[in-house]
Amino acid sequence: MIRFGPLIVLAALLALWQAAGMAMRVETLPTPLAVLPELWALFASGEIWGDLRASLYRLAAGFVLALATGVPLGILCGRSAAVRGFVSPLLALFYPVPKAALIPILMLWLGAGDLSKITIIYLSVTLPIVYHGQQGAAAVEEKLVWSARAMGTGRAGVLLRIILPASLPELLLGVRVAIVIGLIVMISSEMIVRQNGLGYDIFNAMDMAQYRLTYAVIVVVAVLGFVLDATFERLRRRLTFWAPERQDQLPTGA
Amino acid sequence: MILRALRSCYSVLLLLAAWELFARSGMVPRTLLPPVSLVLQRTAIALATDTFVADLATTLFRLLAGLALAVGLGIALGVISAQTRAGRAIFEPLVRVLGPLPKIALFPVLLLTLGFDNTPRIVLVLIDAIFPVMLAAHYAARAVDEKLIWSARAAGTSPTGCVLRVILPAAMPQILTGIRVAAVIACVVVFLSEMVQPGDGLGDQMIRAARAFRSVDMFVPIVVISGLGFILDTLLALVRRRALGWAG
Amino acid sequence: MKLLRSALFLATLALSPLAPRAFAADLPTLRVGWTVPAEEAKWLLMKRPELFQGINKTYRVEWFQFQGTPPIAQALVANAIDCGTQSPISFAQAVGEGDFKGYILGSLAQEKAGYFSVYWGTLDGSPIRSAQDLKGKTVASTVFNGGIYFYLLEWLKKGGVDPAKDLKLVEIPFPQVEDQLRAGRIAAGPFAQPFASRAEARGGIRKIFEMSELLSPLTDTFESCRKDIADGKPDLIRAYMADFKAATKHAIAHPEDAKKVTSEVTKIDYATLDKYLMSERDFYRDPVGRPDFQSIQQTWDLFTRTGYIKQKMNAADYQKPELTPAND
Amino acid sequence: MIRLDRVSKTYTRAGGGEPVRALSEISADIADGAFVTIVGPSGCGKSTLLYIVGGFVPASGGAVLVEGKPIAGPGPDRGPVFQEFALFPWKTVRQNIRFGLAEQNVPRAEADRRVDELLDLVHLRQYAALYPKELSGGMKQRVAIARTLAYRPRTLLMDEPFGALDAHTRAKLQDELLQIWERERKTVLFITHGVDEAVYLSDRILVMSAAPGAIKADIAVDLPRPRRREELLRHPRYQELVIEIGRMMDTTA
Repeated sequence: MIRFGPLIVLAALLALWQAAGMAMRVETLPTPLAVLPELWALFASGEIWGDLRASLYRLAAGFVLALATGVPLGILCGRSAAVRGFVSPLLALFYPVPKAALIPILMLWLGAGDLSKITIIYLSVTLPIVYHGQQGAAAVEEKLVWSARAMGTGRAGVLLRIILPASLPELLLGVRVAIVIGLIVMISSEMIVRQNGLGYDIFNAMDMAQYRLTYAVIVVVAVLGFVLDATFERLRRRLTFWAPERQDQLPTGA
Repeated sequence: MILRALRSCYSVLLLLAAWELFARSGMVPRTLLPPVSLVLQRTAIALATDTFVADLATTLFRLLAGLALAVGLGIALGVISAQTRAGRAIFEPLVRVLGPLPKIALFPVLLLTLGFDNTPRIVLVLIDAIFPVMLAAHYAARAVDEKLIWSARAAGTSPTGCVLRVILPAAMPQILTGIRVAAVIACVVVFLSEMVQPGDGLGDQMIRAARAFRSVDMFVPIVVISGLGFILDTLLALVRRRALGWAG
Repeated sequence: MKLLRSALFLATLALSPLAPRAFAADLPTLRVGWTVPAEEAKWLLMKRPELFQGINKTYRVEWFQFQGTPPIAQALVANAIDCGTQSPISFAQAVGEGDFKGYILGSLAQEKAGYFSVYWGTLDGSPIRSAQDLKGKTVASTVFNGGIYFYLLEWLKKGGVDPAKDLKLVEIPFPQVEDQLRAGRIAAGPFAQPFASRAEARGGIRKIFEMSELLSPLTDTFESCRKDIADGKPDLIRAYMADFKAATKHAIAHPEDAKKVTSEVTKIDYATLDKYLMSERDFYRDPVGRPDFQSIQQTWDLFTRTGYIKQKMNAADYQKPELTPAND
Repeated sequence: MIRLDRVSKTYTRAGGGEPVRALSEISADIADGAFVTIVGPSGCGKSTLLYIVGGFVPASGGAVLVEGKPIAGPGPDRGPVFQEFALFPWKTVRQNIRFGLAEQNVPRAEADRRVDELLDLVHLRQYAALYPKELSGGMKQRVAIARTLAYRPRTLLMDEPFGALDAHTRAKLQDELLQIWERERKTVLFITHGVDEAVYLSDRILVMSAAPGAIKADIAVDLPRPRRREELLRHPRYQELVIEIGRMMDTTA
């Protein structure tokens, strides 16, 4: 039942959409059955792959950068009052800034290509990673650190072998939030500065009044979001199976 | 007191100073990066200008309407779904399917079906901001100590009364945390919606400034919407502390 | 921890093939912005490069799509692209406000007597006939600050309507104007080809005014390049503009190719395009893609007079004859 | 020998204001191989004192000397065992016990032999592959003790190690600890608020008073060893000591 839960919900949502489409009978709300051939054509013609690849490349590049810098920064924040004193106010300042809105400005600096989009994804996803990294590192049981120190572990060793694994459950929750945020920013940035990618596809199809295509790409994005989240969730569980289960954290973000 | 506050956010001051100096150094053209002092000055002027305030009011209306709906519906759906086995069974997969969907991708659908005015933007804010509220309400309601409910039931409280007078207050700390997250999301989303489909509002101001190469004016709406997010977040934090001193 | 490390390793490994393949280093690359409608010449270069002499042989093009000319102007000013579609007014604003330095090198869409002109339409049954009738209504324009936006403002002002106070303007792209009009969400909206033809075929839409009433002949869009690129790499721009001219001529000589490529780019079916594209029901196109500097000057003069352009513009300042397509 | 030389601790409050004195000039000598217990009411600073000896928390005044040398932070000569077990949750029982050996660069084969030895000592051989969250409290504490014994510290610093366990498990672990101690003859500095536990285990009991913590009495436990629970519980001297120290605690609280 739990296993098939998402499938049942999915079927229910599709049925709802079908019913709404049949009731409204307008071109701007095609039914899923009408969208299906369009979806099929997208994959059959191979048209979607280039855009899917372009989008995923930006998301992944932004993410790798964010992990490489955000994880160490977050952990240092959690362990050092001086670093926290420097970084925390900046985090608080940037937290409410609509990052995707910076795209037109970033485009002026970095051009209209991948660089500005990767940068904006990087900026957006780093925030939750740093924040949760800090939370995780700050909450590490002090006695774990003491035990390791008593066994001769040095300061760097403590960060790497004690703090990092001990903050992993919290850190990975941050990454899960970051995935959702990354998707949002990916779509928004591709839509504001259009070259290729799924965001471009959606809004371009809409601007061209290709409504079925619009819905077909939205379906692709929805599936992508679900697959990324579900895949990461499996990885997260495998990496933190040793930690007590937390129920309250499901992804949301802006 | 003020000195301590200033010292506690010295990195922000450092950043602003660096921005100012860099922008004035002549190493970057003014059109790419105007000095921060100019941006703040222009923000102050804008906030005293009728047309800008009208746009601000438009954005604020959409933001608050969407947020209010998200809070109301989110709490109701979250708490009610936590009460029955069927509700819990539906809730989780629903959130797992819809949670990771970047809602902004649905904006075209909203525009197509709801038009170009307030409604699609309010609905976008609603569907984006409802998740943190709903999740917080649902899991907090599930986590309420059963013995609290037993005690209330034993004292003669009806099941509905239990939800209203026991579960809801007990879940309130987490719900308020969820609302804080939702408020910032709402700010971001309403601005994005106005950027993507301009017409009026702060996002529209920004896009128009960008198209007319008024680079200072590009920063002004971003400063204002970020400020709005910051104020909302701070206010909600204050409410949480005031109303829920007991929760720690 | 081992698992985490290997996961990170796999992630980076998986990334490498995702990276878009860089253009071959041996060919110089030009970054070109485009938009819709009426850019068959550029779409032919994009989709049928094999037909032309220079493209993919002596140089390559990296294409960027934009929503209207103002974002292209921004990108040009920001040095994010080298060449792109411009309208007279976006160009003038980029010069005036963005300190843009560029040339006008090729023509895309023009309007003149006997050809199509962008018009604002309303539903047949509506009582709207004049600017006054639009008071209190919601009216659509395409991209604010774009090529046609100021014509609407100008027309409204002439009719005694203050566009800032008397009505509500919303930005809607050309393709959706028809749907929004029929759904009753806007009282009037702009029609350009091919969407005008599609709407006319379905019927029920009536013209309120067209842009040529304000000015004729009139230049909608032209191809513009950054001055530093044109001066610094004249061979690259010369090759591109030679192909541009060839493509313009090809589109006119082989309208079926133009229609096919337009259908590919805009996803509009061929049958619809076949009804008007490259005919007198479409925009006017110069036979060799040469800009009409006189009409551009007229547009600038009009909007300088009305204040939408702050400075005086002189078309002679933006010409580069040796890079501009010459009449055969 | 470990010498506490006028060790004191004051805390400054986060919001400013008067600093709080937690420990005032505590001096004591702890002989090698002795089992010394510190008892005192909760909040008297006995755990803080232990953390200072461990080198985890700096003293505000005075010094802790090991073999005449002042300590500089934690070291493998003083192995802690905490009430909270402090096991690494992402490591198995075996990996936890092995951690200190790896940190000390003990060769692989020797480390494996040592881990097996300790698994036998704390009767956890068949649980070696489990993770901490799969263990009961008593088992966790056995792992923690084994992890500390693994790298052969000369002194065990035990901070209410059995405080989180139920009465039955606590008694069992007390007996096991005594057996281990009698075999290995480590110096043990043991913190508890259980008077009977203190009397049952130690050679010497330091009684602390609260606020600020100071040593109020130093009592030698003149009970025979090896100790057997049933015999000892009936021993009149045992009962005397429990009552006497319990009364002291009441008047200091």
